Amino acid sequence: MSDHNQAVAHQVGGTIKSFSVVWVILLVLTAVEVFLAYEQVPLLIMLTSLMGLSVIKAAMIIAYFMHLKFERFSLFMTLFPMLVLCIVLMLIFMPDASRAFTMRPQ
Amino acid sequence: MSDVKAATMDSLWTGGGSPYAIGSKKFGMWLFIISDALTFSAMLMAYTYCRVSTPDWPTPFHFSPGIVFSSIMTFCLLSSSLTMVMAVHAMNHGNRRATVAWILATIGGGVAFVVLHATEWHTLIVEEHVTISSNPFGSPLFGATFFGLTGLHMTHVIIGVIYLSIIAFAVGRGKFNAEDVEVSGLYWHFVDLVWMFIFPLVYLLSAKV
Amino acid sequence: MSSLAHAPHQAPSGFIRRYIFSLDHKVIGIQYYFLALFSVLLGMTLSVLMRYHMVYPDARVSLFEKLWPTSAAGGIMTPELYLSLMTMHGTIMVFFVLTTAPQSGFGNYFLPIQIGAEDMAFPVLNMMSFWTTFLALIVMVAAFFVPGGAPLGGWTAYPPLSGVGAIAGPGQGAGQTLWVISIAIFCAASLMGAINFIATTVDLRARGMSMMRLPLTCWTWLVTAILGLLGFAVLLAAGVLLLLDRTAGTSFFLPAGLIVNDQILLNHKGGSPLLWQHLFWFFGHPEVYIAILPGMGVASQLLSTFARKPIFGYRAMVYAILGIGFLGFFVWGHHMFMSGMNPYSAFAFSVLTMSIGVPSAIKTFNWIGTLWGGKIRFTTAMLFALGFVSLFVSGGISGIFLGQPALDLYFHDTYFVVGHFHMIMGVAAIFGMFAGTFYWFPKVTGRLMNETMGKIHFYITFIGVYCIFTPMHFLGIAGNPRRYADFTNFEFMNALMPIHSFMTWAAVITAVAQLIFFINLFWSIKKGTPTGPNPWESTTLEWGIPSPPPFDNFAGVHPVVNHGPYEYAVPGAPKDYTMQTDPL
Amino acid sequence: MLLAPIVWILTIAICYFFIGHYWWFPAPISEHGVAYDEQFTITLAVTGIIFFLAQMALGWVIFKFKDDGKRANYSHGNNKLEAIWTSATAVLFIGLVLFGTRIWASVHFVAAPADALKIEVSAKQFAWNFRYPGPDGVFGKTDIKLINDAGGNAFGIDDKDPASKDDITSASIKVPAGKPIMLIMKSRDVIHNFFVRELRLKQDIVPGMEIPFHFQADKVGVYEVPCSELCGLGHHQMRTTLEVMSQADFEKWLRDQAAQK
Repeated sequence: MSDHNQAVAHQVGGTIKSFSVVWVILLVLTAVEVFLAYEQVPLLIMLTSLMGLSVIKAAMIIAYFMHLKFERFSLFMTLFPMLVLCIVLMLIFMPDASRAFTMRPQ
Repeated sequence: MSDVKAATMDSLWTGGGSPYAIGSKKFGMWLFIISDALTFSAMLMAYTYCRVSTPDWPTPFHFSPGIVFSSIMTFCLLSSSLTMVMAVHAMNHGNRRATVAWILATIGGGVAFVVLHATEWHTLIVEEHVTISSNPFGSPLFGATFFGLTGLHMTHVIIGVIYLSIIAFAVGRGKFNAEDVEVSGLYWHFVDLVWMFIFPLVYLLSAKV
Repeated sequence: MSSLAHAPHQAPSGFIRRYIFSLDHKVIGIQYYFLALFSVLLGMTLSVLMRYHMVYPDARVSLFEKLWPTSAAGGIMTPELYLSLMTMHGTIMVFFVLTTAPQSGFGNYFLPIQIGAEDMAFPVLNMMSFWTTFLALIVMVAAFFVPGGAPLGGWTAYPPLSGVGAIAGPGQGAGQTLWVISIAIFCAASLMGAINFIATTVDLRARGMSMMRLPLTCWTWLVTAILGLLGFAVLLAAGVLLLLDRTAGTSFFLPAGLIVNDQILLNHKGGSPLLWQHLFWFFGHPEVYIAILPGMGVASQLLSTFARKPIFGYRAMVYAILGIGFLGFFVWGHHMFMSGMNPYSAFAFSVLTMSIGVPSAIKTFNWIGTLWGGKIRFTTAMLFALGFVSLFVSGGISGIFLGQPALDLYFHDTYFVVGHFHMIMGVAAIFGMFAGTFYWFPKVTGRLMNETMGKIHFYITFIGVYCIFTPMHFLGIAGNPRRYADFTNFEFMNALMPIHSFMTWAAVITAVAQLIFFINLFWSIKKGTPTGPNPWESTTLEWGIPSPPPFDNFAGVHPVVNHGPYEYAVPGAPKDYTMQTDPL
Repeated sequence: MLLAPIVWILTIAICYFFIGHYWWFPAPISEHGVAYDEQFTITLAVTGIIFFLAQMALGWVIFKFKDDGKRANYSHGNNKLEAIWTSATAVLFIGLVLFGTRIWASVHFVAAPADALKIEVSAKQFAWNFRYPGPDGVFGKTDIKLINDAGGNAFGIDDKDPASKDDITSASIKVPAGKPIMLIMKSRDVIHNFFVRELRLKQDIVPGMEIPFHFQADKVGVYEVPCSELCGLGHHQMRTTLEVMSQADFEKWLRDQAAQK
C-alpha cells in the first residue's frame, strides 16, 4: 500500500467498477445483518456477528470510499491505532455496567 | 500543491512537505473524523453500558415495518456514499458538471434519509409514545439512548447536506478544486460509516419478529 | 511552500482584521495568552477568597456582601457560596488557564516559528478556535450571575449532584446548566485547536526539520494536541449526555428511586453515576498531561539553553513524552478507586498508573543530567525552569502514594490529593508558563523583562507555593477531607486549624506577589530594555528572525534546517551555540 | 546561587516534618490499619529517599555548575544510564504497588465472613442513618414511599413486614469490638463517602448501588466519620460517629434500643 508512488493529492485510486462492487458487497452484508435480526439469533452471538460484519463494512468504506487504501500506509498508521486503542480501552467500562446491574437495590 | 508533489519518497518525515503526500485539508478532515468517531464511540459505549446495567431493556422494533423501514434508510445512505465516490471521481477527471450532478444525487440520498428518519421519529413519538425521557415498553433509557444517538447522527447528516450543498454550488461556479470535493466526501462517508454501527447496535439488536 | 499561499505576506491593515479577528497565529497566540491571564487572575482571586473563608468562616466582610448580596448576606460567606467559588476556581484554572495558556497560547505563537512555517495549517480554524474558547469563558463566567449563582458540584461535576437540577442546591439549576454548556463549547474549541496543531506539526515543517530535530516544545505541543483530540471528543459526548439529563429528562447518570430534598424523582430511572465518572476521567486524566506536558517542553528547552548544553538524552525525552501521552489513556481509573468501581479493574489501573511514573522519572533524571556539567546562566526564565523541576519532583512523588489503591483507601478526597495535583499540574505547569513568558517575551516584544522584579517575584512565588501546598500533605495524612467549607464541625479538624491559617497567609502573600509579575509584564512591554533577535543565544528557529517577528515569520525566506535543536558547546564550532539553520 | 540553599532548606524542612510526625494519622484500631501503616511507611521511605536525593542533586547542580565563560562539555546523554534508571524506577514503582495489593485484596477481594454483623447504611444530604436487623438477623422490607425523616423512618421501613419489628435504627454507628462487621451501603440522593480515619477505610456510597463493605475494629472508642465525597452545600456538616464498644456494652445498647421502640 505504501509504495503507491503516484499517490498524490488529486490522483486517487479506484475505478467506477470497483466502487460499484464495494457498494454491492456493502448492501449484501447489510442484508445478512438484517437476516440475522430476523432469525433472532441469541444475543451474544448476534452482537458478535453484527459487530464483526460492521467492522468489515466500515473497513471497506474507509479503504475504498474514503480512499485510505490508496494513501500511504503511514497515514493509516497515524490515524487508526489511537482510535482503536481508545475504543478498546472503553470496554473497561463494562465490568462496572454489569456491577451496576448486579448491585442495584432490590 | 506543487510542493507536495515535489516531495519525494526519501523525504518522508524530514520536513518540507506532508509525510503522507496529501494536502493539509484532507489530513485535517481525517483528524476531525478520528475525534468525531471517538465522540460517537463514547455515545455507543454509554448506550451499551446503559443496556448492560438495565434489566428491562425493550425490543420495540417489529421486523416489519420498523426494521424494513430502517433498512431502507440504510440503503439510502449507502447509495449516497456511492454517488459521492462518483462525484469525487468525476472531479478528479475535471468533469465539474458531472460532479455537481453526482453531489446533488448524494444530497438527494441524504435528504431521503433525513425525511425517512423524521417519519420514523414522528411515528415513535406520536403513535408509540416513545420519547427521550419515557418509553412504554420498558426502561426510559431506551428512548434516551435511541433519540440521543440517532439525533446526534441526524445532526451530522443535516450538516453534511448543508456542507455538500455549498460544495455543489461552488463547484458549479468553477470554484474549489478536487481536494475540496474529496474532503467533503470523506465527511459524508464517515457519516455513512457511523450509521453502519448505529443501525445494527440500536435497531437490529432491539428487534423482535 | 506554496501550500501556504492562503497566508498573505502583508498583514491586513484594518484594526479588526489585524488584532481582533486576526488569522495570524502570533496574534491569536497573544489573544489566548491574555485570555488565560484574565482567567488566572480570576481563578487566583477565587482561591484566596476560599482560603480566607476556611480560616475565618464567621468573619463579616462587607466586600463579600457587595459582591454576593444574597449568598453572602451580612458579609458572611455561605457554604454554598464557598463551594461555588471552589467549583469555578477548579474549572477556570483547569480549562481556561492550564489548557489554553501553555498549549494554545505559547503553542500558537511559537510552534509555527519553531518548525519553520509561515502560519498554522488552518488560520481560519485557528481564529474560530480562539473565539469559541472566548465564548466558552463568557458562558462560564455568566454562571456567576444567574439566579442561584455558580454551580457547586466541583469541577468534576459528579452526578447525581450535577444531574438532578436545582433541588440539589443553589447553583445546581441554571448555573450548572451553563457550566455544562460552557464545557461543551470549550470541547469544540479544543478539538479545532488540536486538529490545527497536529496538521501543522506534521505537514508544515521546514526542509530538514525531521521529527527528531523538533525542539522538545514542539513534541510536547504535538502530543498534547493528540491527547486533546481524543480526550475532548469523549468529554464532548459526556457533556451532551449530562446536558440531556439536566434539560431533556433523560437518566443516563441518574438511577431510579432518588429522593433529593425530600422529593422522590419518579421520572429518572436506570442510569449509573459511575458512567459519568468513567467518561469524565477518560478525558480527565489525559487532561492532566495536557496541562503539564507543554510545561515539560518549555522546561527542557530552557534548561538546555541556559545550561549551555545539549539536552541529556533527546531521544529518551521524546520517547518519555510519547510514553506519557500513551499511558495517560490507561490510567483514568485511579481517580475512581473509591467510587464503587470493580476492585479488579482498580488493581489493573494501579499497575498502569505506577508505570506512568517511569517516563516521568526519566524526564527528571534527564533534566538533572542536562544541568550536570553545564554552565548555568541564572536568568529569571531559567530560575522558573529550575523551579519547575523541583516542583515536578515534589508533586510527582506524592502520586506514588495516590496511585496505590491500598493507600488511596485513606487519601482519596483528602487534602493530600489537593496538595499533589496543585503541586504538579497546578503550580509546576504555571511555573512552565512563567518560564516561557520570561524566555519568549523578548521575541514577542523586542524588549527584555525586568530581571530584578522577575527574581523577587520568583523567590517569593517559589517559597510561597511550597508553603501553601506542602502542608496540604500533612492535612491529608491527618485525614482532613477536601471541599469542606469550614472545619468547625469535627474535633480532629479543629486541631488542624493552625496549618490552615499558615497556608492561608502563605496564599495571600503569594497571590499579592503575583502583582509584581503583572507590573513587570505590562511595564516591560513599554519600558523594557530593547534587545536583539537572540538575547539568550538560543538555537531554535524563532531566534533566527527579528523581534518581533515579521508578519509571515521568515520574511519570505524558507528556512532550511541542518542541525538538531540543542546544539550547544559543540567542539570546534565558532560559537558556543549552533543555530538549527546554521550551515553544516 | 541563592536557589540552591533554598531548595536544600525546603527539602530538609519537608523531610523534618515528615519524619517528626507532627501532624499524622490517628492510631490504627484494626489489623488492616496496622498493615496500612506499614505500607505507607515503606512507600514513604522509598519516595522520601528519591525525593531527598533528587532535590539535593538539583540543588547541587545549581550550586556547582555556574557559567564561567568556558564551554560546557558536549554530551548528548548516556544510554546505559538511561536504561539503568528506567528499569530501576520501573521495578521500584511496580514493586510497591504489587506489595500493597494484599491490603487492597483484604478489603475488596475477600468477602465478609459469614458471621459478620450486618448493618445497613443510608446516606442522604447531609445525614447518616444506620439500621441493625435485630435478633432475627433479617432486615425488614422497605419502601421509598414510606421514607419520612421527620417521623423517624429514614429507611422507609414497612411496619407490616414481621421482619421489621425488631429492626433498630440509629443516627450513629455502634459496633462491637473484635467482631467482623459488614456494611450494606446505600445512598438516597447523591454520592457520599463513608470514611473512618482510625480504620484507614473509605468507600463511596453510590445511589443506585448497594455496596457491601466489611471491617473489624478492635479498640473501644468513639471515632468521627466525615463525609468525604462532595455532596452539596452541607457537605462539611455531614458528620456522624463510629462507636466501638465492648461486646457486653453493645448488647446492652441493642437491648436499650429495642426497649425504646
